[in-house]
Amino acid sequence: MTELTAADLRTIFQAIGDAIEADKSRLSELDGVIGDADHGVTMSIGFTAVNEALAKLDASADPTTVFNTAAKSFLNAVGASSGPLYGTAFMRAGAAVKGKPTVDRDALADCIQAMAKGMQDRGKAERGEKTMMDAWLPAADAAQEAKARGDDAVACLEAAVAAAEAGAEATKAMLATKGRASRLGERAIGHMDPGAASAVTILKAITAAVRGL
Amino acid sequence: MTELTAADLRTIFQAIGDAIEADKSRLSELDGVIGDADHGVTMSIGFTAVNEALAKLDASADPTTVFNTAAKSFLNAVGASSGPLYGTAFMRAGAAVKGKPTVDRDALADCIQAMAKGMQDRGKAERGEKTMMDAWLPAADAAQEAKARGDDAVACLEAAVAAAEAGAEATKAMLATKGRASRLGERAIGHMDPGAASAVTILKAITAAVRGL
Amino acid sequence: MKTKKLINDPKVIIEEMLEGIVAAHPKHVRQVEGAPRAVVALNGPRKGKVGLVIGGGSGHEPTFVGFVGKGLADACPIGNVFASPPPDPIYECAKAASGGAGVLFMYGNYAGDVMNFDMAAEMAGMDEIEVRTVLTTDDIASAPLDQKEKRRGVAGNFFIFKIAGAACDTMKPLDECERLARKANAHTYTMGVCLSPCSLPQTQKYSFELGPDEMEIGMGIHGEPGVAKGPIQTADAVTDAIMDKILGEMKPNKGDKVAVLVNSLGATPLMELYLLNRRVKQRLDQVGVSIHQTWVGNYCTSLEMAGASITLLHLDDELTGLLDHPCDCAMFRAG
Amino acid sequence: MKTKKLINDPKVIIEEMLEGIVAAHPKHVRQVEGAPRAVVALNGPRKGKVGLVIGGGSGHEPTFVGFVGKGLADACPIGNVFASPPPDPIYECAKAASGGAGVLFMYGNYAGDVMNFDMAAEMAGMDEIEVRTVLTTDDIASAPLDQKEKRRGVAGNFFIFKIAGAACDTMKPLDECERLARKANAHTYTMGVCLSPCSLPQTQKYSFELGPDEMEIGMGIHGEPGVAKGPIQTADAVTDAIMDKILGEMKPNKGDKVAVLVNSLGATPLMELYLLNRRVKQRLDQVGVSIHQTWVGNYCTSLEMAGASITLLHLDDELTGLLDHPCDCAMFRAG
Ligand SMILES: Nc1ncnc2c1ncn2[C@@H]1O[C@H](COP(=O)(O)OP(=O)(O)O)[C@@H](O)[C@H]1O
Ligand SMILES: Nc1ncnc2c1ncn2[C@@H]1O[C@H](COP(=O)(O)OP(=O)(O)O)[C@@H](O)[C@H]1O
Ligand SMILES: [Mg+2]
Ligand SMILES: [Mg+2]
Ligand SMILES: [Mg+2]
Ligand SMILES: [Mg+2]
Repeated sequence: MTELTAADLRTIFQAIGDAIEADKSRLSELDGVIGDADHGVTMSIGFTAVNEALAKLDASADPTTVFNTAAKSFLNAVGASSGPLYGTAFMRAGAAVKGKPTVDRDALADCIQAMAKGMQDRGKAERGEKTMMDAWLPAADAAQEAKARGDDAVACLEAAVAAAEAGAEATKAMLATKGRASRLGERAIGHMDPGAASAVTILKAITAAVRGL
Repeated sequence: MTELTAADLRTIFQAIGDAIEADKSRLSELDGVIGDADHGVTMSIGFTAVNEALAKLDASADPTTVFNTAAKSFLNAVGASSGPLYGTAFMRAGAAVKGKPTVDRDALADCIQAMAKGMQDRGKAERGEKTMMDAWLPAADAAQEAKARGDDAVACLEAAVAAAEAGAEATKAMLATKGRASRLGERAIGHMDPGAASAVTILKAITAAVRGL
Repeated sequence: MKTKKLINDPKVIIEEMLEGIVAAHPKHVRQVEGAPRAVVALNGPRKGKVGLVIGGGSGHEPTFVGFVGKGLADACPIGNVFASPPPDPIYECAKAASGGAGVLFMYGNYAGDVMNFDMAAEMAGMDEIEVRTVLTTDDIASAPLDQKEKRRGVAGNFFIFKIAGAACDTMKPLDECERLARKANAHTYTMGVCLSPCSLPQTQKYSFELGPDEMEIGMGIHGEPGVAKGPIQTADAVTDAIMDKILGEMKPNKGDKVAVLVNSLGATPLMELYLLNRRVKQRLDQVGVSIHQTWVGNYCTSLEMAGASITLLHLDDELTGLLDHPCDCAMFRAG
Repeated sequence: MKTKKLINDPKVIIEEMLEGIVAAHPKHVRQVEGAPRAVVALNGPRKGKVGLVIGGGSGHEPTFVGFVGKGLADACPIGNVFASPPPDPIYECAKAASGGAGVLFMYGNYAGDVMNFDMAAEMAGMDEIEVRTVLTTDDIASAPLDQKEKRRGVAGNFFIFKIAGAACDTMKPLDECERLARKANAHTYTMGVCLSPCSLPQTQKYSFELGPDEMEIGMGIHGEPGVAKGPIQTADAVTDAIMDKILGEMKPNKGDKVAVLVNSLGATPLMELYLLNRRVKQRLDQVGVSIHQTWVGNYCTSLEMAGASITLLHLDDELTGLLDHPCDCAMFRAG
């Protein structure tokens, strides 16, 4: 892959949707332990809506339009916590590639960073609060570092995945201070945050899709 | 035993109560299959009330008073189908021994017949309708026949038990036309009627108690 | 494995429940002095009014006791769980409800209830209280049409009692109240399905068994088996099966009006009931029948049973007027 | 093993439920044209009145949508099961509820709801609709007293929305409506227990596990774990545990008045709720607190979860007047 076209982005969203679909039981079960058991359901509803909306989109749509369409359809299909977080994330990704006909390696890493930043602006969670930020923030940093090292797109994404996985794993040991699990105190310890888990699923799906392009 | 005193009748009611208590899960389970699963509960409530009321009764009370007290306390504690049926049965037993200070062999067989007749007057069920009548009516007849043969009290009761057991067993093959099970049609077939089952339990308890006096 | 319940000693569960009911609804109901199992409406019984006594076993709340109040029932004897009340509290209710114009006994058609209420009616008769009895038989799954008088009374009680209560509250004479109660019963059609069983407080065991994918069609409200067991179906298919049966008997004409009750047997949540109601409306639209009013919720339950029933009341002007008559009960208000 | 539900395609369950709701309550609610997830009171919004928008995830019925109607909420955006509605229907509700005097957003304090309602408030702001937000935080089990602002909103919503709705309906200005809503929230205390879990229509699997003899104390209304798991206790012991905690925080004086809500989380029947209410009354009698009014039933549910919650609203004259103000909603009436 050299540059991702808008069509490639659609392929990636499709890959994310498929991955979430395959993973949704596990995600809901993780949410059942410390939350309300719907995270897999919610993510599945969201990406189904995204891919339906993208399917209706004009073939000439640019990357920003793809991201904005994803943002709106995810948000409106989902609500919940994930809706505003991913809605904002995709909106910011769209802004990050504004005016560009394609997404190159640098822009890809920047997209990931913009997404993480958007989520954080929306949800106000810091690292260590046992949320999806514990996957997305390290992932964004790792992608930036890989980019700075001169890694190619796939390597950037692989670095992001590895960081997200470590971050998600680390949520097990955390007390929650944001989201539903924040009232659990000690009882949340030992369980992975479902939002961090789905972040890993998404990043892995992106990586595999980009690798395959 | 030659003649049953009022005190003996109380002992017998206690024995019935104990036997029902031991059997109540099975009776409720039988009722669960073709009715509303409460027959054991109801019989247990009834005989508990009876024995509580008898415990409060004056020591000089005669057999009729014992039966009437049992009738009222059973009826008022229970309601349901069993309440009016056993309430009427005990009332008729009381009438059958009216004025007598003790219950002899003949009177005992007559009591059982009066009970069965009272139940039938109250519930209007014929033999073959899959109710407790399918145990009580043959039992009453058997006791009368044994009495006519000159059997002693225990032998009369044993004949009643054997007839009730056969009658209860026979309810398995019957369609129900009275009571809750009457809407079941073919689905009632194969299952023993709980009221017939408890009739056997009661008659067995009476027999054992009289044997031990 | 014991079923889970928030209870104390099951021996006194009815007494404790009544204490909780009176504590919650002191402006609506009271217990008769010396007869705590007889519950009376504070603003119901009055001189010259036919008294309405409804009742039956406990475990169906808000049926029966919840429908005691001005404009509906005057008094309600309370039975044990799934057991008819005995004659004494019924008799106490008859006395409390009597305004000298006679008393109507209304209850579901079950052998136990018939025996106990009949005994109480005899007792009341000795006090010169004229008692008429109207049995409810709305469960169309419980016997074929040609044996209508053998059917059980289930959730349709709600409509039938409501109409009778309005007839009594508007000071109609006993004959007329009886006629209207019978008419309401004849115009009411219910059928239900059960998804999972209830358990009695005394046993804390499931009263019957249903396979993991099974439902029971035509279930009674005491856990009595229904018409048949079958695999669980969709909300639409279940509603269609029920509506086919109801409409087949009711035979409404285009332009007719009905009232609808979509009732939870206990554990089935409103979300599912509204799915059923959606399909009820579609089916009624298809045959050109209009809906006068709809009630959705827990009206006649079987403890924690999962499942639902659908009731249609086939209205005419007379019944509509009575249905719209206001009432203000312990657990229900209308108008 | 799949849990049993009367549903059709879970993908459209919310749309179908809304169709059923509007079919049942056409005199109370309608869906906004082009925005079916925005439900509006037919007789609610009007010129010069502060609009009240309440909302949240589905699955808690009658909360939230059932409380839409004259005298209570003007509009309600509908979320997926246990998921905040997205900003669009909230924004549609703000517009529909707006009478030019500002709009109050009220909902339970959950991260997702806060994000979505805040986004909608921004959108409404661009239309010059002044929006104020009052979060409900009545679940005293969900965070310690010194972190009151972190607590969840649960069944006490019912009282808090009722008070706010009355404030709006009596044409008070936005500042005053907001003040009263906050006051109602500050005076409302809820705690619940769960006996068995619910399941989502999409998963048909139990959302969490509870042992055969276990209950969860302080359960959230979405199946979020509570304070602790423990062995099932009697109705009295459970009520005492809850009342100890509530009274400990509320610190009522002798002669104070409260309103009581004993709420089923879904599958727990009225019989059990009234047992709890009996003990609530005994406890209040002991401390000389009188009960102004009691509600018992399914007011804020978690699908088919078994369990119950107890809510006390600590009344003063101002709150009492508003609580008594009549309302006429899709699934609830008072006054
Ligand atoms: N303020 C927040 N910032 C970032 N992530 C959050 C925040 N609040 C919750 N989350 C994430 O949302 C996830 C739950 O999402 P989901 O189950 O879809 O929504 P809901 O909590 O509304 O049911 C949590 O596991 C957590 O990772
Ligand atoms: N009309 C009747 N005559 C005689 N026995 C009857 C009649 N109706 C019902 N029964 C008996 O009552 C039994 C059920 O009693 P029980 O469970 O205590 O009452 P309920 O049916 O009110 O729950 C049935 O098994 C049957 O034997
Ligand atoms: Mg969740
Ligand atoms: Mg029975
Ligand atoms: Mg019974
Ligand atoms: Mg959720």
